[in-house]
Amino acid sequence: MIPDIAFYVFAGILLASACMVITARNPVHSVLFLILAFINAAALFVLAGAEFLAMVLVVVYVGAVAVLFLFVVMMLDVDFAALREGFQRYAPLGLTIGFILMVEIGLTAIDWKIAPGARLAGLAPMPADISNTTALGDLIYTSYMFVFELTALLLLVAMVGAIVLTHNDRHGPRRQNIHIQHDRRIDETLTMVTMKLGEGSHQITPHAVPDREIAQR
Amino acid sequence: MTMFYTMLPILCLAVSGMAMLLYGVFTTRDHTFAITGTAIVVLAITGRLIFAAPDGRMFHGLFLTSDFTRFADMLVLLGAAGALSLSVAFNQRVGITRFEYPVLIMFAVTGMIVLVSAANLLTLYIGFEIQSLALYILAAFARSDLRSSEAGLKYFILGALSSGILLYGISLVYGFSGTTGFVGIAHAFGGNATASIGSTVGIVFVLVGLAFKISAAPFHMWTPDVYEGAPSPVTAFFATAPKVAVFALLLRLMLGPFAPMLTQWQDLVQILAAASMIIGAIGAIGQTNIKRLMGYSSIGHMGYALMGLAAGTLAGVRATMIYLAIYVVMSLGTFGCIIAMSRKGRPVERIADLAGMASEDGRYALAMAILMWSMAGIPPLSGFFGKFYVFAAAIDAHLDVLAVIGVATSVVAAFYYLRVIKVMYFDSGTPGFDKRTVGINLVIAVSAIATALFVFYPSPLSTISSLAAHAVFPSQGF
Amino acid sequence: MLLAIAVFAPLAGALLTGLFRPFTSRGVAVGMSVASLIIAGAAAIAVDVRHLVQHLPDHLVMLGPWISVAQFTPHWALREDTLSLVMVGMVTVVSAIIHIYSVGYMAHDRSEPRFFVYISLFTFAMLALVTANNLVQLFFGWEGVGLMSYLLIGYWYDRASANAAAIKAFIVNRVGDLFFAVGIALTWLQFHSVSFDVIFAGVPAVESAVYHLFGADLPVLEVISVLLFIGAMGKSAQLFLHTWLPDAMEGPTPISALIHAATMVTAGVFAMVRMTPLIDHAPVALDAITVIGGATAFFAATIGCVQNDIKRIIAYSTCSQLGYMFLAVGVGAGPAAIFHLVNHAFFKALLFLGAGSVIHALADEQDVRKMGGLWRKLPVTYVTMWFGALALAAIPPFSGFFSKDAILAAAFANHSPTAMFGWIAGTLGAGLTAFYIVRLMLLVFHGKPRGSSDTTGHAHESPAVMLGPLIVLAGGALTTGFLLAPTFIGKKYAAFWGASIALPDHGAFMNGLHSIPAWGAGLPLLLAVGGIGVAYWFYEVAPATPARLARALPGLYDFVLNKWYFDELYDAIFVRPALRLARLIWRVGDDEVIDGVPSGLARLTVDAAGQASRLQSGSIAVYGFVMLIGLMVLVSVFLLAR
Amino acid sequence: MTFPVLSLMIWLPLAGAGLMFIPQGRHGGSDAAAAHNARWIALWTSLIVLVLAAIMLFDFNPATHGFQFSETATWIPQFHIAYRLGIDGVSLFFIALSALLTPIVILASWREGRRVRDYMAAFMLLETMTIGMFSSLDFLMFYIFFEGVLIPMYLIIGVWGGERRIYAAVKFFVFTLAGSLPMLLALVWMWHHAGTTNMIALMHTPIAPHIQDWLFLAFLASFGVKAAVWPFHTWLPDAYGEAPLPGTIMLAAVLSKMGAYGFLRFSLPMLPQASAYFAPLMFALGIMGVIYISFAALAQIDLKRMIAYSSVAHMGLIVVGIFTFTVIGIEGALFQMVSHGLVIAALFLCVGILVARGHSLRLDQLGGLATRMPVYATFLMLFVMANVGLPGTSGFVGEILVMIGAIQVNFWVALLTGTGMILSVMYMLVMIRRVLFDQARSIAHAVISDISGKEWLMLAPLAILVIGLGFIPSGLTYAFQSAVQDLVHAHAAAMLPATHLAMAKAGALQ
Amino acid sequence: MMNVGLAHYLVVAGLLLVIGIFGIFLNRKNVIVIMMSIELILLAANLNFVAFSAALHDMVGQVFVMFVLAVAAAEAAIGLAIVVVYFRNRDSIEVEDVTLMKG
Repeated sequence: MIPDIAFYVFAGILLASACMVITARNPVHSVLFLILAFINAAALFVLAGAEFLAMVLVVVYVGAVAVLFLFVVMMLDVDFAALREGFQRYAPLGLTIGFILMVEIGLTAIDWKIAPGARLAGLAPMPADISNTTALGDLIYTSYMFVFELTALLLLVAMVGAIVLTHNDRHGPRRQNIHIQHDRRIDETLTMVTMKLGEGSHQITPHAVPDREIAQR
Repeated sequence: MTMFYTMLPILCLAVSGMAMLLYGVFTTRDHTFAITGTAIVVLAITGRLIFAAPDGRMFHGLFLTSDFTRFADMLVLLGAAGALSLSVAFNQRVGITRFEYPVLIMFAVTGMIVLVSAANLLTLYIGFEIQSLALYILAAFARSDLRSSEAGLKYFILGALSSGILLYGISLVYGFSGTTGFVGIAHAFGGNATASIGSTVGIVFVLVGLAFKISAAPFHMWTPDVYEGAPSPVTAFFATAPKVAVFALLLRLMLGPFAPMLTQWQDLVQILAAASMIIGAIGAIGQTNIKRLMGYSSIGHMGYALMGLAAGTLAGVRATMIYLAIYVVMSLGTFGCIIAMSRKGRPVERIADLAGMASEDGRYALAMAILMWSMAGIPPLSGFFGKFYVFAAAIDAHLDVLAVIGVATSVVAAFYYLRVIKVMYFDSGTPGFDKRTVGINLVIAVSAIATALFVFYPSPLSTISSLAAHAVFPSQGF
Repeated sequence: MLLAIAVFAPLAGALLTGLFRPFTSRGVAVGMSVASLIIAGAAAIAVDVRHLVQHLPDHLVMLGPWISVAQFTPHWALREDTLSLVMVGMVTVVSAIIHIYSVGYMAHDRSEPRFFVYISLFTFAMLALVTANNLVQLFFGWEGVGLMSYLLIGYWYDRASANAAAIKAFIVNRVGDLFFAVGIALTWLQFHSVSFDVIFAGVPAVESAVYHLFGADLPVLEVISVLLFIGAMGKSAQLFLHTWLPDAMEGPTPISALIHAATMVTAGVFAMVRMTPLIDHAPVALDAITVIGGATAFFAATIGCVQNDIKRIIAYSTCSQLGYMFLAVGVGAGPAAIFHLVNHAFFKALLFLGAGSVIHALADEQDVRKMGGLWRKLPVTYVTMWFGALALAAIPPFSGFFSKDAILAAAFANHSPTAMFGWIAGTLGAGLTAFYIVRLMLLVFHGKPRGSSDTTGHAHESPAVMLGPLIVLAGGALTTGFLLAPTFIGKKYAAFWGASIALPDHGAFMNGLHSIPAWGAGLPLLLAVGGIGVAYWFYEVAPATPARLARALPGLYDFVLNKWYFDELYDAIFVRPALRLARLIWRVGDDEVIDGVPSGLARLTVDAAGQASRLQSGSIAVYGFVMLIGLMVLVSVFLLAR
Repeated sequence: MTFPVLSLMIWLPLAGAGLMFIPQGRHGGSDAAAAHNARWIALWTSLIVLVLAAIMLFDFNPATHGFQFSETATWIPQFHIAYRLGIDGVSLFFIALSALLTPIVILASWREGRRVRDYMAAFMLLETMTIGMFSSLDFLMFYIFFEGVLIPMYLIIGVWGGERRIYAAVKFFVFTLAGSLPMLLALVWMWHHAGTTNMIALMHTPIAPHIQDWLFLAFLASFGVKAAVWPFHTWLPDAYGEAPLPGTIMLAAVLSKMGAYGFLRFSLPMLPQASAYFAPLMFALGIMGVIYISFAALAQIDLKRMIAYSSVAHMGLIVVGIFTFTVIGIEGALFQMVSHGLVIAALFLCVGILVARGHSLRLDQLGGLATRMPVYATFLMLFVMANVGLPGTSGFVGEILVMIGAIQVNFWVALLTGTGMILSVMYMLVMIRRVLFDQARSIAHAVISDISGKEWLMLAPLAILVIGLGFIPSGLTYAFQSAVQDLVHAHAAAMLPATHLAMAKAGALQ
Repeated sequence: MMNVGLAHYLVVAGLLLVIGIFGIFLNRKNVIVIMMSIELILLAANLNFVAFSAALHDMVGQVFVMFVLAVAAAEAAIGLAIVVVYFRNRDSIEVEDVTLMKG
């Protein structure tokens, strides 16, 4: 009884926060709702008997992925004011199709059937005597060692990729380039702006020659 | 020990990839050329090692080697090697010369080999993701180029969506069959109980996830944009290796574990095939950018290849593999020609830029014309044989409507391939392209000659593909 | 051998002239052609005489195989029977005379050798036609004369009118030829041979055979006969297909003589006579021939009465005379037809060459209204042309009398309604014939000169090389009638013609032509004399009468003057609609309708491409949305298909 | 295996084309030198092929039933597809025709100055394809050659063509491709059905009648477009009109025969029931072609297009002849095909002579050439007369044979087919008049000289053949005889009721 | 209130999937939200796996989830890197702006 109620509560919050993720005006709020959704999903995992995974979910997602999202959202100085325009244009059709899809997926849940003998076919029946974490470990480091190694490769790819894409590579140490400094004209360097009161400085137009480009010269 | 031999190709790729990475990181000078060369050599060595791997399932049934996977692996390696040979000059020209490029391609190929040989949904998924991630990065590789980063973004978001769908499908299939091993799934579906709605939906989701990667309509939308935006050698890679790898997997999956449901998913594949052929033919008509054109062209080609899958027969598998082999060769050559299109160091991509090519550089024009004709499926070029075999498979399986659609779209598609030839041969102009490097010339020449002369000796390919197809249908010669 | 020489000498002459023209002088080139014809003529006379004297049986000169496909195996061969030999003799002699005449007439033409090549080839084609042993070889000659007439009519090809006339001649001929060819095909279908002997031998067996056509079972022999007759109508310018003949005057005058006298137009008559063994078993076809022949005889004569072009008058007279010949065939008097044909060849050649002499003298003036009083300046021409005119008018003892009378007598003797129609038309035509030819003679040679003084003033008699032929022909016009009549249509005609001409009812009508009532026999002559009288009255005694008459009957006069409006009618129902149809088919049919389907499809495809690229908006959301729709559709299909 | 004359004839031109592309050294490698070499290589190669064709003609044994000069080699053994060559009386003369015309068109384009190497290579490729097509005994090979023709032809029209060459080239390509792809499906079906693409085997493989109908329509689409049977002809005036003259000659003389050849080789023997069933349709199309196209020809204002339309009109006659299913009709069609090939090639050569002298081809701008170019006029007149089927020329023999074949079917078929006799005269004489006769019109800028020695060399053989075949048609028919008789007998046998029964059974078993 | 079973989990996962998919095409402004939607989709799949694992008493599902988590993290890293690159070029991550290439 208690687990049932817990399921409904967690599932409810999970779905609600998922909805909020996609509808929140502010991406920061979205990330926060995402974290909430993950935590509730972790709770559902626990209810289903996957304690280790629940823990990993919290650690990896909440601790790493969601924070990563948050970082990026913060880092990219996006103007969040104008949001949700053009939302409605495809909404009716989208809702119809989404509804149909939902019904179809719902059908799968209601009419769920497991193939006869599926339980026997399973490669790794859940052992009764050891903890979930041990059982998982047993499998990952034996039968699924190959995949585990591949996953390592995958993470390496991700790492290489992230660095390749975002890391500003400089060939060698930074040196002073006197020619560039000499060649630089005043209108490339300075922009004269008349500031108005109370409007902040964000409207200053970007530099005629971005620093990035100069750095690459 | 047999396990070691099975592991060896993957090890060879992954380890040498890492070694190159380390070398690249720890040397100060630019060694991209050397690393690319090494990568090609490693790919060749891998190819040899794949033949050393024994047949059968390995790693607790996660991984399978057969004639079929070997054949697909070869095509993947070929595509990768081609994309690598094309990359050096191009990357230098547009200023993205970085040693990570070959390394990422090596990793992507590793993922593809895993994908091709997957005998378990888990291996499938990981292999799929390794290559996907590498491809996302490659698409955005020219990171200071807006178009490239946009391509990367589009490809990433839609790719991630598709892999999510794939994963969801896998979960449903797992839930139905209680296992992720292909053999177990086949048993579950082959049992006398009818499959539940859930499991069938799972199959559709898996199909959709994979269809995205081979850019089968209506999951093709990313293709033209990404083809256009990504750096050309990357596009060349996109057009070849991943397509083959995913296709190979699709064949093994649909005709392996999902084979008992054949009559049901056959309709879906037919829809995919028909839609792809139609979109591939029609979408390309208005294009002015040759890379976009090739994007649509590849959609169409995948439609034809899917025809073989839709047939669901041994002949179909054979046809699809022949088609893919021919397609890979043609694509590499075509992209070689596209990469050769540069003026004063800047790549040009408009079809109109080719005007007058035939007068200026007859050999280039001839090669490109051969490839275009072949893509259009005009005999005696190799592209015709691809079409011939898939049509044969389709008729063989009584997919007459599909065959007729294929014929109709061939005509429409021929129209835009012809336009490229028309621009080169009939229009006047002075393209004034830069001098081509040896690597590009080699790729173009080999591909064009292979395409043109295939007609004289087609039997090896059909022999190999027959062997490969028999490996997919163990029952027909188990 | 002699026959082969007669037939092939003109061909050799033509080839030699044509091939050696660049290497020799004009005179030599022309000379080769003329010489070849003289050789041919001599050979022909020799072979005729030999045949007559030795009473050789009919036989073939085999030349070799031609087509050989399945059972369709026509051979090249020369048929040596009376009919062929008569024709060969006539053709070669008349043609040789015309060749000689042409040497003078064409002396000032800039491409004289070409002319001789043409006429020699023309003669060869005609000879090939008359010596054919099968329908296909006959068709070879048949088309050959058609081609050569086209080339000769259009000889002065820089004249628009000559070109038009040439094309018209070929096309109208081809209309007939089509039916002739279908007739050949049908003959082959029926007899499995195109060889005359086989066909004629097979005729009795298939007399009751039928052919399904127009939803009815028609006797096959009738169908074949009618088809062949339509071909003959085209070639011999019979009513409805006659329009080309008067226009053919655009060619040089010797050509007109050749076409009208010896070759071309007589081919139709010859073909019909040749086919008599078959046609005689087709009574309906015979009736048709009779009616068309009679009608043409009368109709062309009426037009001849009012024409003003000297050659045109003679041309319509040819048309009319050919009508008589067909009438003869139709009423079962084949020998009479051939007899008239031979006579006609001489006097018509004479008339044309005479007219040529006149035209030559008047610097190409052809309008009779601008002539007059020429008899002093052209005495030889004048006299000889009278010979021809009287022969044409069928005044004894000139040749036309014998043959035309025989034809009308045979028609009278036949008694069938159609034959009576033919007789009436022919008899009236005889009167008209006399009228118009005498009118011509009077207008040209008598009265005051009406043309401009510088043409009539400089008129002079033609050179001897032209007058010689005229004199020879005049002799022919006088003598052929009574010389040949006993042999051709006399009591022993059957022995003479042998099997070469079949006669219906065992020659009843041929035999009957000597035993018709006197009024029937005399009436044509009476009318002819009357016609001469009227002409004399109109043009010598009271020259104002014709004009008055024309004013009194304007409708009739215009109708006849405009040749019964046949040209206008054909122009309105065939020529102009055809041209309009042609443009319609090209511009609308091809460019819009037939091309419309593929170009419409192409447009649809391009439109679809536009739609597709609009959907390809670049937006990630749209792409995701499309994927979703795809997913939904696939799942739905899968669930439904399940 | 004996001397592989067919293979040699097929692959020699291709080798010649390859030879042209071998770089000829740095110093001698100028464009002019390459062009010069290309010309001579093309000429010599095609002449060697012509000699081989002559050898083949002499060695051909007309009495033999079945195929001669057969060659077999493995090609794609896994699929029971092999390299099979062989000829019978039906294909013999088309090969000879291709071999004869190629040197002539190479001579005719001797002065072509633009991209000579590509040009000559395209024609060499064309020769390979055409000869290959006519000698293939394997359906797949046939298809490859049949379609492969598109490649050189597209380039020939598009690169060296007239003003609207691009439109014409694309139209030609797309039409023909759209036509032939249904045949590919039919080919695949038959391969699937019979298990082989051996044409001889396919001829003896019964097919259920209702499927034959579909296959027949597929073949019709393909062969109909290639042979420009009405209403599939609209690509043709454009293609003929815009192609450079040598290209037009090959199109009209050889390529258009491919379709008709296809009917004879495939439709008739492989689909006898369907052929019989659709024969009335084919007659209708053929007759429509004769009449409709002739009228369209009459309206033309361009010399080349007029001859192009005339060519189509004659194809109607050929179609009628083929579907009479009689020995005479089919032989007539075959004869007409060869004759038409010679005549139409010669006519286009004559057009080419005008082009070489800078004449406009608009009919209202020509005229009066007979005076200045008498020899030319003679040749043109001869070929025109052959075209209208005058007895004594090769055109007549085919025409009369077809008519005799047609009348065995139906009086009206014969009569309406025969209307071509009248209609062809109409437009051909108009053409002659506009070109040769009348007053000379604006030809001030054109060179007026009678034909040169090289032009003699091109026209004289054709003229001799045209006249020769008119008088000695057995020069061709001797070779047709046994092949056509076999064809007709096989067809008749297939139409027997007993065979019907067997067919029905075969259909039921499928 | 009925007993919570496999079906309940599946329904929740299904809804989560649909919400995730909605997030992708209804979101017109911010690419990062789209990436979060993808995380939701992956979560839905994970939920399925866990549920099936429990229902089948089979550990493989959990093993699968384990790896999926790793993949998801890697994917997120790459995705965010690409977004950063894009932002640097464009100074925007609005979805509507990502339409340079189309047609």
